[in-house]
Amino acid sequence: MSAGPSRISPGGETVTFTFDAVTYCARAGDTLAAALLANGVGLVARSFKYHRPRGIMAAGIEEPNALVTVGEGGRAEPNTRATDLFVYEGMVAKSQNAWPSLSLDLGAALGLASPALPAGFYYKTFFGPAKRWMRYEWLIRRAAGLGNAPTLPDPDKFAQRAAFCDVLVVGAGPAGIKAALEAAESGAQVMLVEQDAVLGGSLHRDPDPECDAAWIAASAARIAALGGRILLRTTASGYWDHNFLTLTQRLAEPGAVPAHGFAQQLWHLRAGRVVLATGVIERPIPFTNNDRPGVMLAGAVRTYVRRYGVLPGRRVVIAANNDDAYRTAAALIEAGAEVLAILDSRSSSTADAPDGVPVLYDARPTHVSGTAHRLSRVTALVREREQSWTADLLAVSGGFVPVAHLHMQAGGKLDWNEAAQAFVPGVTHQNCVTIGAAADPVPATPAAPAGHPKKSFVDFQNDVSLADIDLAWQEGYRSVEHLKRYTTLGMATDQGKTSNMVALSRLAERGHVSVPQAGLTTFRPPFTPVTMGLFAGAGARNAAAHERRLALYDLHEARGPVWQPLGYWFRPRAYTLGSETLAEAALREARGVRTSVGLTDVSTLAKFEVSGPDAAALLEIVCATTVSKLAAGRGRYTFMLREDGMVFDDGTVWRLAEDRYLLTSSTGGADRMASHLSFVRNVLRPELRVSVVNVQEHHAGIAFAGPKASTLLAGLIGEAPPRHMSLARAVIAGVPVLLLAASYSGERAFEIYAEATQAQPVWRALAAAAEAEGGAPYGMDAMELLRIEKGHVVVGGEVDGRTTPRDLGLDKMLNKAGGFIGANGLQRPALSEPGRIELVGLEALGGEIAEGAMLIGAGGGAPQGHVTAAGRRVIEGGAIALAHLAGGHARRGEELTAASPTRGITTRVRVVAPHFYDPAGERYRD
Amino acid sequence: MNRYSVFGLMRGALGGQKHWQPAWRDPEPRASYDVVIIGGGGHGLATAYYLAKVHGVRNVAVLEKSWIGGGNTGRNTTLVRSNYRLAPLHNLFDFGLKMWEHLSDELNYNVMFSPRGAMFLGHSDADMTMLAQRGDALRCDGIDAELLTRDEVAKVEPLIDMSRTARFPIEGALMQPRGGTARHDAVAWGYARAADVLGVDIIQKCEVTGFVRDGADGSGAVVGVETTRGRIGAGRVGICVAGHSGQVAGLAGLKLPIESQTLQAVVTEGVKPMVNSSVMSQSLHCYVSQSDKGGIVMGGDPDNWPSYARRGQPTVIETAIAQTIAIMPALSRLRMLRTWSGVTDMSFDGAPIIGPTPVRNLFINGGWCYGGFKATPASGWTYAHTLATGAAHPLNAPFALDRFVRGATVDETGVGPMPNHR
Amino acid sequence: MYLIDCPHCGPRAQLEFTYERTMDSIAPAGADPQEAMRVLYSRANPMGADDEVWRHTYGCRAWLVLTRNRMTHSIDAVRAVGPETLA
Amino acid sequence: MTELTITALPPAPLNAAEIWSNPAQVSVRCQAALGFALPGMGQSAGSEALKLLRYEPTVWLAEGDVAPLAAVLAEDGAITAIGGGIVRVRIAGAGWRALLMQGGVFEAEAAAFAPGHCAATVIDHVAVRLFVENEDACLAYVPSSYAAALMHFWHDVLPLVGAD
Repeated sequence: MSAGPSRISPGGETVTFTFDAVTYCARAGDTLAAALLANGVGLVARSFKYHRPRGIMAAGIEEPNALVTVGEGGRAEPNTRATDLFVYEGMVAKSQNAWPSLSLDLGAALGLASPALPAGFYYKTFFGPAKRWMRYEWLIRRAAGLGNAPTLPDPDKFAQRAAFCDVLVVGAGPAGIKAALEAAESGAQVMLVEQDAVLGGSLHRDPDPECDAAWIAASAARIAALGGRILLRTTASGYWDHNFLTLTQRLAEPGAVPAHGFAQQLWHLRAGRVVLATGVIERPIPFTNNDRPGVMLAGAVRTYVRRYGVLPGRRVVIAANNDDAYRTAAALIEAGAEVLAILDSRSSSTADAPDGVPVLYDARPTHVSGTAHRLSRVTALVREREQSWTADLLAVSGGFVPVAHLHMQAGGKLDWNEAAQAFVPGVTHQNCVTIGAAADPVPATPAAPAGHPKKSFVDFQNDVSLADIDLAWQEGYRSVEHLKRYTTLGMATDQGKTSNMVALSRLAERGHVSVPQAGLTTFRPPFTPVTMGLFAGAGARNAAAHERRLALYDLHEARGPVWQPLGYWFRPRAYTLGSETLAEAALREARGVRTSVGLTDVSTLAKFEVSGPDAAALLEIVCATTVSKLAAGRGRYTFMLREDGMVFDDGTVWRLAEDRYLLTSSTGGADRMASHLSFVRNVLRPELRVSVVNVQEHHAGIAFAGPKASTLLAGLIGEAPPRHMSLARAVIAGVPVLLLAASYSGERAFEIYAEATQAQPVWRALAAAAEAEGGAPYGMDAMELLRIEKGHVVVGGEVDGRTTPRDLGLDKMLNKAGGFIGANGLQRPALSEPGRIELVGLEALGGEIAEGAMLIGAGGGAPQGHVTAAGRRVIEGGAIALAHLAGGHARRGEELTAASPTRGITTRVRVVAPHFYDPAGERYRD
Repeated sequence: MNRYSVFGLMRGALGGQKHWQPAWRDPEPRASYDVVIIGGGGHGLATAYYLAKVHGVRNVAVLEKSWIGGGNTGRNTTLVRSNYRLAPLHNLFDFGLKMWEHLSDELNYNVMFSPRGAMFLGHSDADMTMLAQRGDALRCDGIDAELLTRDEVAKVEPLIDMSRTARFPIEGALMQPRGGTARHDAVAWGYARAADVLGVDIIQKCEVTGFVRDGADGSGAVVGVETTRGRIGAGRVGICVAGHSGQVAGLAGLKLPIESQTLQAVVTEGVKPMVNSSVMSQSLHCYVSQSDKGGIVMGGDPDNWPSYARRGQPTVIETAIAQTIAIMPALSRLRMLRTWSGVTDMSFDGAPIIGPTPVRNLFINGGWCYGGFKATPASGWTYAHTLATGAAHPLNAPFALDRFVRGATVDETGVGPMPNHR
Repeated sequence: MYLIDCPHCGPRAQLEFTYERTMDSIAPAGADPQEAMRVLYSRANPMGADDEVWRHTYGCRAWLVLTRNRMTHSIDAVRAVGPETLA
Repeated sequence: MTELTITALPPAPLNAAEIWSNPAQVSVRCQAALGFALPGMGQSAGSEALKLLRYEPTVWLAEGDVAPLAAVLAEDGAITAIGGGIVRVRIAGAGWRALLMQGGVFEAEAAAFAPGHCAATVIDHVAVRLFVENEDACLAYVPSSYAAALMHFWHDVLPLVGAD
């Protein structure tokens, strides 16, 4: 492999990479774009809509054309800008959106149809039924998109990290470095971030003897010595509220294998002050075929020559409306190229052209021609007369657009700078300032485009031409937002970085108004596209939701249960034995509880200790039942209402001591209940003398239930256990425990609470005692069977947030004195109108009842309710269920159909009371 | 007006497409209208269209303070479906879904309704039971819903992580085959063009700054609006301004059960097809689909505190993206191209508010939360009925403003009056 | 991501806080049921500043009242609510 | 990578001491009975037998023997045991501050977050309470159910500490 043919001083190529399976050499520090230019590769990509041949236009992140897919497998990154990708050994890059190959792309035939495919053509055709549109859409979807979709999971990780600084400087060009240095010297903690791989910015294009490489290095060292932090390959991509910024840092180049397994890091930065030294982006010029390989931005040409030692063309024409482009002529001459002419659209200029370079004023390019790979001819109107040159490069400069994206993301306004024909950062309410070229762009003079509008491209990637903008105007899409949406201008991966101002100028021209009157679009995060995995961080693997683990996890896991998610918790669903199915295991476990004894982990229940002289007063605001009359050592069922009167949680309340209560409520509502209690205590009733402490995780809880539970527990604690709804303290296996004689299953039962760190011996002792009597641990499915048969409601099932205490048959328990939250809401008239959804029981008249099935009346029609929980009589068998039914309380004995069309199950059912087992509660007595 | 057709485009190919006329006029406001609709989003424009088309009320103005379709119509994630659990909701939305199926022809404007299927993933047996319940409710009311097995889910979306060890493993899904996506801007533009043809005045850059009331103390019926382009008389006035409902109703002294919050959305760079349907998750709160241009469109929970600023909070999207990648890991290396926000009108039961206000001749259509786009045709149709007749349409009757103090809320998620808990 | 100046903890990131409701949604104690429901379901929802109840849920767990502008997102005042505390 | 160890410590007696009235007088009583006043927000105080950490305006986390504290609180507050639900994780080594910036939002790198100081925050979606033991070690009080997941996260991001 030889040195690149376009390299100014050959040699030094040490890195090899492939592009479309051809191996090339590059110099360390080359971008892919520089390396391809050095190797004489002109055609790099195809455009989105018409598949037009495209090369490299820019040298920075604004590049609209040269997009490639880099990397392989799960690391492949489609749509990567060749100008923002530093070549590494073994890099694999591929072109996109071309078939069968980049050179011979059959998609380019679409270009022939382009006269019939103007902006928004799809709104005007493809009518007929939706299914017909889907057939057209199938084709459109395959033609659209750029890179191939990835199919593999990402092998790399992404980190997210917080950071704080006094001063953030964005952009390490000369202005940014000076600002960072000054801030650091003044004692501020500084961060300087630069999206490039090196510091210096424009200095690599336009050297300054006072800011040479040594100065850059010394400045960086000084900033670091003063405690500052300098991050390269780091883009300030989002500027949010209160000076919070998201910085995206590449720890490895796209597609490369990262050293520590982390491909990128997202910085969540809070800055005291933000200094934006973000520079400018050069404006292209519209003319016929201005999108061809060989038409480049003048500043980019200078960058390739001076920074990368690559000469993108040897016979060059320069077209500009400003002085800056003259410097490109100088750089090209230095590098040995021939500059055929400078076409200056202005009528005069004071800029100095290098000796021998002709400057033609009032000159505008009209069209270029060449092959898909390179340019051969440039034609211009010079003082309204056509003139042509044989040239292989046209360097263009239509002026400069300040990079005001972050300023605008921050909520800042833009001001119009007439001299530069550009919007510059204006006022902002965040502590943010813009400096350098972005604040003070080079003057440039507007010039009317001279080419054919249809082939004069504005948004290169999306193939939006001047003609498309004109059509949108003609059809009334005149607001800039309508224009963008109608033509797709500015919607491509470059988000209009090179096209927005050109389009706005055209809009202003058509409307005979000034550019600021024509409008302005809003810049939103991110500044440049951000890898999704980075925004997900560690959450990409756990959906940003850690699993919560039970204190008794190891003991359950040893039994190999089927685990069941419940919120973020995982609880044993059933402890299947041998070849048992889940349903068989659940029924066996439930029968064990009905006939002998079982134990289950109830640790996840919400638990609060409420203590102090006003503890009962607080609880009587939160709970809709009476609490203060509860004797010490006793407990009772309770439920809580929202302000609108709907039941939102239930549980038990226990008087542990004279002024200390334990309140339990549902697992799923634990966080909500914690917040609710705190709100009531601190916001509504700050004067109460009460302490509320969340002890959900402090106690592990084990329910021990069944006809043998009381006897077995007596054996373990050496005394008679507390009677139903009483509590006692005891010791099991040497561990102090709190015994609450409560039953969810309908059997004589206890909830046994031990400090979670000491709960394992308690479980072991209870399990051993149970198993000696033929009992066993039971899981959530058995618990569900037991509670359905008993008719206990559950939050998320019967308690669905739309039911009142009366709907659930709980109204007799309401605190008659009122004063609880929800008492006002319950007074609303519609809550006592007939026909409300009410809780009932159902018995199947044969077959199974599908949980969730709709209840249909004898006469058919719309559903009148649904099955909230389906189970079976644990001992006798036979399908039963709890259900919501319109006017249900008055419909006992009625026969209905429980229909589940999605599962093909239809069952005849009879409405009964929602208590199938021991309705008198006799089994609670010893 | 030119009729849109493939022949028109062919003809234009020869003449540089110079024959197309403006899609809608740019009229000066008249002194008064029979009906003034405040808000030129999809809902307002659809209302105007159906007022003219169905009720023959053509002396109608749509007043838009900015440019039409620039609010939530142009900012949503374009999902269209009707698969709500509660009957008043699914009846209304399915009425709309049936209209979507013919909307392009109706408007002679391709709104690109693409019924590629709307799929709710279930991550546990409990999820699947809830989904079955929803599906059963739909099917019993004649609306399509199918339970999909794991294998069927994998067939529709091969890139979903089907491993049992996934943090939120896939147990199946509820699919509404008739659901899908549409082109949001086209809905506003299509209704605008069709309404314009029927004589409706669409007046952009016209902000309503107050109401003109009759009665000695100015507290009587609304008889017109004050605007930045002068006073405009009106027989009836319909508010239809989504996130700005509270502000506009406030001009008439009303306080609504609505809080405005920010909802963010995200789109990636375009790639070739990889997501075939609209995928939503029952346990997580993310949704994802792919646009015809190839961008993957995603969203999650709202920034659930009040804001009108259309400036989002980054960690909210970080969570939504994390959830989406956990479901579809191949999305990791795609790049987020753009984020944007809308101001959502979060009502206090999650359902819309359509109907009269306590002020005579003033009506409201709002509170669509983050789900209004798919209702556009149904919202317009029923609101037009209400504005034309002064009475509720059977489909919007359950959504009257007084339902909150009466206790007749339509609370799909059952979380009650705090929108940030939803 | 706001920076909220918690009276107890100092300036902290919004991620540690949760929004609960507006002050204008809380009926005075002793309001009659109809008035309480009217307050619950009526929000001024202004396009400017409003008083909002937030909680430093993942910090000191205290409740705060923020005066916050819904257009600019500037937080003009933060007030602690709750029982008397030790300085 | 810097040397950093992440260790779950054995369970400790942890209690929440909540004061609902007269906090200044309680502090005076505390000084008299235990030899130290109640610490202010984000501070700690204590003795060999009992350490008080203040994460909340009205609640002090008490680590150690709280028997004498009950008398100090008297009618102005109450003590509730919470130690079963908390895992103490010690992060030791020079890089602990950088590690705690990963997945976090709190400025653990601030010099003001000095030995003896404490702060409650959220790290990788988990509510944690931090206590600076000394310049080289920080203690994190983590909800037990999340402890395994959070320790896994810390080990995962360890290679990034010191990599900036």
